[in-house]
Amino acid sequence: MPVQSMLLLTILTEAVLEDTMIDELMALGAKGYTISEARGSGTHGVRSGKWTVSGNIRIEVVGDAALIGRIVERLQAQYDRDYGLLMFTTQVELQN
Amino acid sequence: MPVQSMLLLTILTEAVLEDTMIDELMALGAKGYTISEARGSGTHGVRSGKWTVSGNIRIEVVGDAALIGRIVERLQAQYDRDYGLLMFTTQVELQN
Amino acid sequence: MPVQSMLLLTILTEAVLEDTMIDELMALGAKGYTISEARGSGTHGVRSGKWTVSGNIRIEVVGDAALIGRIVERLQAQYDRDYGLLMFTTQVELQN
Amino acid sequence: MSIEPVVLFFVLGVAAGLLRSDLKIPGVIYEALSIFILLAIGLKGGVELAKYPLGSLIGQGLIIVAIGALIPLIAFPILRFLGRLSRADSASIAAHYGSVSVVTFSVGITLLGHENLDYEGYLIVFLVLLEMPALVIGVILARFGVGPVRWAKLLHEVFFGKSIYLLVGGLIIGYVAGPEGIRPLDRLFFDLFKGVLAFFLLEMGLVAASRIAALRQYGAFLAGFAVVMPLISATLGTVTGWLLGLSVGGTFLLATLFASASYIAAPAAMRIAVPEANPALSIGASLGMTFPFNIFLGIPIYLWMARTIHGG
Amino acid sequence: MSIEPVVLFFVLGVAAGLLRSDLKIPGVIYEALSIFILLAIGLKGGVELAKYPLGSLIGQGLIIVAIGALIPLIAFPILRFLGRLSRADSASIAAHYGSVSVVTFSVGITLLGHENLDYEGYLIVFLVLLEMPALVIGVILARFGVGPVRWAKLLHEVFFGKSIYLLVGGLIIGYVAGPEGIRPLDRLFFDLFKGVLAFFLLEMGLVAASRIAALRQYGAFLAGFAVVMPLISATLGTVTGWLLGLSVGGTFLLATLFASASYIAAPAAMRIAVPEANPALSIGASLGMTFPFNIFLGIPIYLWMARTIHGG
Amino acid sequence: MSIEPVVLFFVLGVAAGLLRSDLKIPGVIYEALSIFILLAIGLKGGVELAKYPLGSLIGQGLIIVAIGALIPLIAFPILRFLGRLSRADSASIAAHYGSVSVVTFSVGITLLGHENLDYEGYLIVFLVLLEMPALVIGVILARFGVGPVRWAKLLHEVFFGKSIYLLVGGLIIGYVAGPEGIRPLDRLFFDLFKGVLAFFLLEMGLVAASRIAALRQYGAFLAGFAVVMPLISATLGTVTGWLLGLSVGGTFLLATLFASASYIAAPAAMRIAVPEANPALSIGASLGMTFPFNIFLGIPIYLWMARTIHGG
Ligand SMILES: Nc1ncnc2c1ncn2[C@@H]1O[C@H](COP(=O)(O)O)[C@@H](O)[C@H]1O
Ligand SMILES: Nc1ncnc2c1ncn2[C@@H]1O[C@H](COP(=O)(O)O)[C@@H](O)[C@H]1O
Ligand SMILES: Nc1ncnc2c1ncn2[C@@H]1O[C@H](COP(=O)(O)O)[C@@H](O)[C@H]1O
Ligand code: NA
Ligand code: NA
Ligand code: NA
Repeated sequence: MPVQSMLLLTILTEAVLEDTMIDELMALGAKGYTISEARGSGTHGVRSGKWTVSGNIRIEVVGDAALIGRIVERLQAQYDRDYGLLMFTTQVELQN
Repeated sequence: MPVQSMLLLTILTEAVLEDTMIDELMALGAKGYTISEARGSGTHGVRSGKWTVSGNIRIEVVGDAALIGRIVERLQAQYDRDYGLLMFTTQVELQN
Repeated sequence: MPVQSMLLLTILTEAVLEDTMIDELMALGAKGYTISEARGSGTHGVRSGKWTVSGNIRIEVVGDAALIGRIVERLQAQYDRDYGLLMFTTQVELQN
Repeated sequence: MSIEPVVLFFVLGVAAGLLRSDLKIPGVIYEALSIFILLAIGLKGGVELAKYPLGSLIGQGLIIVAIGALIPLIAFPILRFLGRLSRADSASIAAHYGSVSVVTFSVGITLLGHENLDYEGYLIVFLVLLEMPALVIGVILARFGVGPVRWAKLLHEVFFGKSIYLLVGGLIIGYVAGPEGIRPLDRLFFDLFKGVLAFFLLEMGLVAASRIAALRQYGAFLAGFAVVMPLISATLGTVTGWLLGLSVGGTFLLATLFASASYIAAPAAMRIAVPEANPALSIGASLGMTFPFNIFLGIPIYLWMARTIHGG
Repeated sequence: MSIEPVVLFFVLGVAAGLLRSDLKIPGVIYEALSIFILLAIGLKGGVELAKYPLGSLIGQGLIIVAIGALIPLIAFPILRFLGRLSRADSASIAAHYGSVSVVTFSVGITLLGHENLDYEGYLIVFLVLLEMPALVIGVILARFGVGPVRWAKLLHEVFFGKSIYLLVGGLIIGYVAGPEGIRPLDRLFFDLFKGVLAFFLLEMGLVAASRIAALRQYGAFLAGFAVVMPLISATLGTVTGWLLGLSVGGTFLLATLFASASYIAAPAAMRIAVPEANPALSIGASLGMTFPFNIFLGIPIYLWMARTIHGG
Repeated sequence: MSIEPVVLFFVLGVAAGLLRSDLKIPGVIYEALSIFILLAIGLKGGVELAKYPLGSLIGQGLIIVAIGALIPLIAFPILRFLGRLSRADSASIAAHYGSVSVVTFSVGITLLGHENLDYEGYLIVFLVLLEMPALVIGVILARFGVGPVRWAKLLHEVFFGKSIYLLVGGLIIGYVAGPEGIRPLDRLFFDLFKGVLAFFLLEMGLVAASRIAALRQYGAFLAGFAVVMPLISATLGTVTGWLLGLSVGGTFLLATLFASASYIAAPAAMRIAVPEANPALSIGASLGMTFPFNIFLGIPIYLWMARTIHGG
């Protein structure tokens, strides 16, 4: 398979949203996702990860610009005001 | 040290392969690697991380294009058909 | 909000430095950070994560080039000689 | 009255947090301990429940739940009009105070053991029954004439959220298996209960310490509310228990249940149902203030209230 | 026969999974509990083993292992020719059913306690001996005339994989230390065993729920196999135990061992040795179907079989 | 003297590491177990302490701490001039050997139980008192005339680091609550202690196995030091205990404390305070060599020494 240029979207948000986010991603057409535990701090204050309600997750989705655009738009409209949320994209080369 | 352009290879695969993968990377000449726990979903179905057999790991290797190329080639030939595996590269600037 | 080009600094270092690093980042003006557990290997040997003293953490900071530059300079001067430390930056597009 | 040693572990945790000790209890251990506590309480309740005719409890149950549902309705106007908090925040905090805390309840039971007082074992069932209505009322208060509610998601979150699920699951297993069937599990679930509670309080202390700062930021009104509201609820509970003819121990437990504020089920449910409410406020008040108030001062006061109303 | 309360925890776990409760037992707790169970079983076996002359067990051991090795050889043609599964899948599933399940065995022991039946303590050794041969046979079946096998890696995986390693390690420590030396550890490893097993079954239920869907996808044949195969194996075990002169309890345990299917050691070993086999099939069948079948229906049936053949 | 079964778990762990078994105890479980052990030891010490007049212990305490402070001062010149290690490494290793190991101490207490020997319960206090001075001396040795010290950070790390914090916290709770108050917690903290210690030793074995390689790299000198130094310290402890009029058990425990080397508190403190020291050296020596030496050979030797000096 030739190397393919894609976008990697990294979403940092609250652990309590895990199920909701997966549903959103799948509904918007993501082919897959990867989740890992994180903790941190931002405009919504310190999220120490010391107990579930205060933990963050990192969600990563690889996809084309259209998919990533749809996801960003939807999540920003739906969650940005009320929840800790940071999203950024990187250019990646898919290798397999 | 001047900033150096390098590739960061991110490998998402099954936790059961951790030891095997480390052996492969070292044999191919990687100078280091970083591993963290993950869970996710892709063409091989949901990998919930609820027990070991269903957990994923994220392996990250920073290296030059030649090393990363060797690793991608080898892992794709050896594991791509039978295991959950996603690999992508990003351009990174080494800072130290 | 228009998409904004930023740098993502990834710091891989020893878990024992977590508090110290957070203090440094905040003092240098970071607006936020994200931390997750990791294990790995590099010039300072294998860090298996099997117990606290041998664990790594991944610290990620999104910021402009000036902030990231200050952080890199400070951490390199202060910790690079004595601690396991790897830092690299990626170009990212902030989405929210 | 001598001090219950388990609460000293809470102090140890708070002090560790304030002194910036590097002590931390890993999140997964916290989760494992809460699963343990919820299951153990449920099992105990189920075994006790089997001793009473179910039918005779239904009437009492309805009365207690109806009176418990008053608590968020009392709390909401205080927060909204006296405290001038936003509608969402008032509703969310009211829901936290209407719901209950398993750990506060456990400390209450522990005290009864210490004082050699009996209680009606089936009261554990109310731990389950009282957790939910306040959350539903909180959402109604937040949304009334304002916006849509994701009821399906909310009700699922409440009924199949892990705390209710494990309490009810434990209740059923305890009820079905009975004291004989549960005996081989006693060594884990009952003998170790108090030790695990001590561990858990250590962790709660660590978390509470990190909440106190958030609370300070919101000033005296919320801190005052966090002390006065449990006293109001406990009074309601004491009178209800006495009118229903509960024993001294039972009256005390009902007062403690009413006085306790949720910090496990409610925060998760409110984060989904009323996301525009600021969780720092509600968790700061319930965990940073009301929880320590209850285990140190409230619980002895509620016991005194129960004894007094029973003429002891 | 009354129901064993520990299996109710499995039901609780399955229901949580199917109802999409947010209950989850963190992965590391699952790992810690399995280390506990493996060590405890090993220690118990070692203490028992010390009571018997080792020499006299060798003959019996060889017979039991040889007959146990028949199980994957019976399962493979059924899967391959009746079920038309691929060679790799047939071999991998056969290996799962030839190998054994520690938790099923533990539920069997628990039932014997419940029924006040004795058993030959050294049977725990067969838990260790029966785990391995089927895995090796599975790989041979998969590779026969087809491709190369990474034997070194596979054998290492089998012998030093954590389940065999901890069982054997516990056996040796129990054997060396004897009942007296182990006594101070009893409070952790033996008194809490059943409670921990309950916790573990809760977790197994959660995992099994997520496997049932995968199984459904592969249709009736595999589901049927997952019920019939343990009955065949149990019959083999019952006859073997009876011919070898085991007690009723011992015969029952051997039948249970033969009937149980692996879902800890085998999946990890097969993922390395026969990666082209689909793990959803083998784990779906062994954990989603055979495991619950065994603990609810199989185990009572095997006890009835053991009693019947002994003329009870 | 028969072997203490708990140390067999250490052997099991080392073997698993060397044989590259996939056995691993998740990091968070390790953390939870160390919190348990530290709290349990502290509680036990506090309960014991309440039996003695505090005043009478102060004189003894000062003497023991002063003599304990000699250990890093003896170790430093040996490492620096005989071993030709760098100033930073010599100082860091000296600090590890001057400080103490909770697990080694626990194995010592376990042996006393095994041998039916009494000991002065308040000795647990010295576990706390002896942990700190050596760390401070180590930093002074490393920095003397060389560079600045982050004293504030270091002292905070030492006093509020989790090991001292939990030991002291447990001591205070045990002292305040007394034997009666602690009784409901006994089931968790005391009855399970030895079993948890076994688990912990399994984990230590796994970690130690990974350290042995690092040690080999630095040659014979350090390996020799790791065996001779504890013998020197134990002799110092035996004589001190005898002169202070401790019982045989107490003398033995003091010798064991002096002989033990830290591998929890010291590595974390030295990593912050003397970062240019190589942690592979100090942890390799203390955990890879001295710890197993102590639990297998040292502890029996120290018991023999205590009995001999008491004329037994
Ligand atoms: N500048 C940043 N760099 C890295 N991570 C960040 C940054 N800002 C926020 N985050 C992460 O995103 C989460 C939500 O951010 P916020 O919505 O700003 O509270 C935080 O808890 C952090 O984990
Ligand atoms: N589009 C994607 N975005 C992010 N992660 C993915 C994606 N696809 C697959 N993954 C990750 O890679 C693992 C293996 O992928 P697969 O081989 O497609 O099953 C999955 O379990 C996910 O953790
Ligand atoms: N080439 C590499 N690729 C990925 N991660 C690395 C690499 N080199 C070092 N690391 C990570 O950075 C940490 C510190 O590196 P070092 O200072 O080289 O020991 C290691 O423990 C790894 O987690
Ligand atoms: Na309440
Ligand atoms: Na079998
Ligand atoms: Na020492």
